[in-house]
Amino acid sequence: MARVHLWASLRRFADGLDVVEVEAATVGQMFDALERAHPGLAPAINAGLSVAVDGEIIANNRAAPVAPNSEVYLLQRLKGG
Amino acid sequence: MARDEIKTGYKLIGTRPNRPDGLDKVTGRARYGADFSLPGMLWAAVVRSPHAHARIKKIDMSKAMALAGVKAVITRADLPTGLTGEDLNLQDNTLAGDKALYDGHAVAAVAATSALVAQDAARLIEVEYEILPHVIDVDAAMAPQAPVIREGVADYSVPEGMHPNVSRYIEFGHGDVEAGFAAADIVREQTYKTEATHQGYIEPHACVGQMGEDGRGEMWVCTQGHWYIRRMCASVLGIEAANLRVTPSEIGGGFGGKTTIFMEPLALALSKKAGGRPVKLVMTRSEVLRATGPTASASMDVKLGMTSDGTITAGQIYFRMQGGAFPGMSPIGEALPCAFACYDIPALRHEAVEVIANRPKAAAYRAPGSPMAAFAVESLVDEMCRELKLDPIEVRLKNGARNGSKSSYGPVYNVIGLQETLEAAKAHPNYQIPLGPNQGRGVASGFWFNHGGETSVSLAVGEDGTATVSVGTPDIGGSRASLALMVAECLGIAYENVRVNIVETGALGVNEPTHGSRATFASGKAAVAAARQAIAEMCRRAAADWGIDPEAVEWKDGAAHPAGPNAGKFPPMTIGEIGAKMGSTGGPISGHHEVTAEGVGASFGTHVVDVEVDPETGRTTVLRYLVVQDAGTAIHPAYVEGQYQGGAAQGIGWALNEEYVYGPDGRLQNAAFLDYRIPVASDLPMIDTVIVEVPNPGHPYGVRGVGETGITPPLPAIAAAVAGATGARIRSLPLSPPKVLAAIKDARKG
Amino acid sequence: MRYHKPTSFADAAAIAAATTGTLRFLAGGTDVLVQMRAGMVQPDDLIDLKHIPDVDQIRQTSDGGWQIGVAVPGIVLGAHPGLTRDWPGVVEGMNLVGSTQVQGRATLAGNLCNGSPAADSVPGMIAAGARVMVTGPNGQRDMAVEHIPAGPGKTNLAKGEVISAILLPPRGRHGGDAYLRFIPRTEMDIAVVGCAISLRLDGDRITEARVALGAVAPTVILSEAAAQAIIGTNLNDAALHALAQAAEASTKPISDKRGTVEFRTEVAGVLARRTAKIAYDRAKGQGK
Amino acid sequence: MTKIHVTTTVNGDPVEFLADPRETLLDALRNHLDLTGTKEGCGTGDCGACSVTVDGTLVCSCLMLAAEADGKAVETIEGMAGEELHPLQRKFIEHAALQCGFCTPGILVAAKALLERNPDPTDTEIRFWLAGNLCRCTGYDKIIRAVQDAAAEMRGAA
Repeated sequence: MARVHLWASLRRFADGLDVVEVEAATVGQMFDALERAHPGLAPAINAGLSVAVDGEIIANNRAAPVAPNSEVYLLQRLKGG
Repeated sequence: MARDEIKTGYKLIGTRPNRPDGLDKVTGRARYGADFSLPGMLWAAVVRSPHAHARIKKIDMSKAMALAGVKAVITRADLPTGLTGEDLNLQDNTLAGDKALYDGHAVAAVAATSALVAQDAARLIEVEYEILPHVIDVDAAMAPQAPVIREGVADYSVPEGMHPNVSRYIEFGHGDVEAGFAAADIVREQTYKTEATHQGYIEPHACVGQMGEDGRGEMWVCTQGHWYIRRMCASVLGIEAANLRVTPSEIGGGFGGKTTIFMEPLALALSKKAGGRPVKLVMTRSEVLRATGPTASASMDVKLGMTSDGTITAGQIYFRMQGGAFPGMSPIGEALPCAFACYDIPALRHEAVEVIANRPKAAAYRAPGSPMAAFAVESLVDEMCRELKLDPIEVRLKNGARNGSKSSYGPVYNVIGLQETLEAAKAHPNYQIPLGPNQGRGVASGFWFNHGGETSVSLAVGEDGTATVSVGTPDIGGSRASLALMVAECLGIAYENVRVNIVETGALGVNEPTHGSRATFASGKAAVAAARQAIAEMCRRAAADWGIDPEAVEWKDGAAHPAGPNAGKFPPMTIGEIGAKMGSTGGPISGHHEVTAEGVGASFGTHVVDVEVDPETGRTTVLRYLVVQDAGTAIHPAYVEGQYQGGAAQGIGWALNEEYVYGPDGRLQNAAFLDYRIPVASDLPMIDTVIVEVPNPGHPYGVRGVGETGITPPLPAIAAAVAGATGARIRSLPLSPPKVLAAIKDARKG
Repeated sequence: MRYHKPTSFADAAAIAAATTGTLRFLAGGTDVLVQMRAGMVQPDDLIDLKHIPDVDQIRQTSDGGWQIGVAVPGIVLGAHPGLTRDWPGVVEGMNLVGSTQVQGRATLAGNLCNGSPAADSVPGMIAAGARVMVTGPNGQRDMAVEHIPAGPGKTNLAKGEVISAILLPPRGRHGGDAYLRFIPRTEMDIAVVGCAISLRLDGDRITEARVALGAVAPTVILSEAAAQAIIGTNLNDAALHALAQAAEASTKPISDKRGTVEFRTEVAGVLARRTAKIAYDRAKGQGK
Repeated sequence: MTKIHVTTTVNGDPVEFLADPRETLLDALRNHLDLTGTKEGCGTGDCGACSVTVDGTLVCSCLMLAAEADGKAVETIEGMAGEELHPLQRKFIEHAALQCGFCTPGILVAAKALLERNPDPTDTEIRFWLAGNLCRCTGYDKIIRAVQDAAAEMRGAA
């Protein structure tokens, strides 16, 4: 199970959990699993998220691989000036 | 993720050839947004609200319509209804609906046979307003008594019980912050404020738009991202994206401010209403300052714990930012992760709210959010260094992020160059120069994520062995030169034999704008991939000609070679020879690459500034300035230096004199370059640069973006230098002379 | 808008007297065009004075003073050796107006008639005791420069009247003048405070002085108290202190986007001290 | 509205056009004469992007009426290069003294006017002469170096 770390202000949409464990082989599957487990997270996911998978930033790629023991951090969608 | 092996010993990368667009730009031939005209073209002018917040009761266009030469007048009633979310926000900002939300908000637009007639007609449009209470200041906008600007702006993230003007909320962190503070020798907490500033590009927004009654249109526009223009205009006007063809002009500066639309749909809507005649719309400087996106203003609480040897034990921030009258525009989502990005701190807590206010819809501005965050955090670090009598570079070396550090916002830093920038700053002669009376030195570091993004690039080999590269990222600071260098390096041909064109929306897949310091990184990465694809095809052509296996062919120095003695003995076949024959060997040779580019390398920089403050007037003079920044690899070092220097100059302006000044009526008082004071040539010293190169493993040539980090450190560095010169710590920007003089007097009183 | 190109001041005054709409005179145009551009003023009649003979001339008068045409731009003023020798403070005030490009157009007369309390050239002219020749429908008169501004954007010129020349008095012996302004940047800003001082020495002792302060009241102030603070002194520290105090006391500033009351008041004193020293040194150095 | 017939010389060529009395020289250059190398950055004389010379004097073309150009000789960026680039133009490219390039025509016209008056300016003199030419991209560093290098080359050539 990949461990997905939610930022603090997302936790109230996930029953107060700061880490949600999901079965996922890709970032896209991870988002879908998160949303199934905690529908309250849907607006945040739909607003666009970046993630860090095992330390590496994935700005916007649903196909990026997630390993069974990956540590995933959700991040605000990053862009710039 | 597969990593390219970083090569060194380049032939072309790292050299400083003339930029391909230089000749056009020094002769006046380069065509910018307002330089384009079409037969039968009309000119547009926009009617704007003189009130910060007002209900629009009536718009009487009859006198304007009666003026000879007027061909079309539009109001919000001419735009489609039913939009939601950000599309509705964009439409609301393009033309006000029921309410004008800020001074300068567009209310109506007119097209006429000349610019003067259009302006005369705009003055004849009579708008009846009911003035409503307004709020400008970020903290005032969320105070209990603040007028509610718009209902329902809060998104999912806002906890219940907050003021209706609060539109977003973020909180994250790690570690035990309270335990961290308990372990510190000193814990300090301060509040910092920064005013809104404008990107201040010298070219006002300009476009020519044409749209027929069938909803098919074309646009010529100065923009950082023409696919964004296409998508946003299509949304606002209710047309299909494919029916709008957008061609970018040369762009006279953007810095983030030209990544969105402000008035472009008006030109199209006016054109349609005027029977399809093209319409030119050029903003005045006053319109640019009043009605395009400045950056957010910010109010920020920072708390840090430090041991007496300078170890930072914990940090906590609470940022409040307003990004104008529309939600989602302040950079809280960037400011928070940037705030402690330069440090490896065991316990951190980040919290931010965004609030709306009666100001123009903010846009991105160079490293959005990072300069404000740095002003708050780096200022407090500096205050604590001075209190503990510690060297500010040593404290940053001790606490600074390094390879393998877990970043303040989650990911682990792979290969980064912050420590190298600190060491280079420490070793630079500027850091040793003795200071005179009323002089002070400031140090600060800065960070930007850098960005990849959606990227589509195409490359075609010419019959003479030259290469044409089509990219979708408008060239703001010399990216055509750096892209040509990378492609030429890859193909093994002369720099002059590669031409890079910025092409229109019909010619490539969707490209994100030139933003996030991504043009040289992402378009470069894709261009190299496209070049490699073309090389593979050229190797196949050579192999077929030689009758050997394509795997037995290698590419070097601009030619296909047999890969070894076993491959056979054939003289090299050059790109020119392959190109000359390509029609008879299988057809045109090209390469394409489409990707959402990942593998960005984080960017860090460290600045050192010396200032002198006139103790009798509070005026600050920048004596010398040093920028040290990690470029990854500097493809064209002159334009890397240019980004460092330009970023520093903008940061200096933000620190010293730039600010949006509002009157009690909520109207912008300094909507001109006269009083919106960007640095002039005589304000600045030479800006010394050191390019640190810690190659980014996520790019074939090691590129990190270089565009943004440079604006970040000047804000805290200059405040620190002024504190050193005067003994007065000023925690709100700008450090305008009246503020500095008052602080000096307060400091003297003790 | 009607654009007029009269060839005499009498004709200009006649056109001005006859018009019933909004009227502007055009010399350098660096204020009028900005106001037109901003929509602050839409003139019905614009009278270009540059086709009147000799408006671009600087000439020494028979008494040793100077007559400056209303269309002489700053860059010509600054390049005039005689004027720069006699009235460096007047010239440096004018030369601080705007950029090099603006210097190619902007004029003393325009800067004065624009009526800005922050006009950089006006304190210098007032300190110098400059007068202007005014042509109106009823002929000519002359007025002291300090009597021209009536308040922000307003002058005391009557309908139909136009300034037809600037008159600087003879410098005389042992005199010196200077102008300093405070701006946040190094260039391109409107003065937050301006100060011009003209003085005359007898040996080390100041015998005459005029102190003018800009941007600290609705019109440029000619401070008699500040002048008295240094007359009779050799500009020692006590005199400088008294000058600063008198300058501060004579201000009636406002707080606006460019500065606060407190700041303007204090900096008026600072600039008065600094300006006086320069004028004093120039007076000492004169005739060397 | 009655238009004014203006006869003038631009970059040595005699030209005539009809101008609205409210139109500026900048408007006329860009919209009547198709000389779009002269830029409008502010329209208020604060940015210098519209710099041209009129009878040899450096001015902002946004602060001068088109009608005032009657009988004058106007020089714009388009007239700066002959068969070869002016040394300033060449040095600006070589020194990477431009990024977006929008301010560049005005700065080149202003710098040329400076070097004609003062062939050997100090850095400070260049900075104050160019203070009315805003550049938001470069921080001015490379601009100053390019002007110095061009001045040195022109002195050597003279």
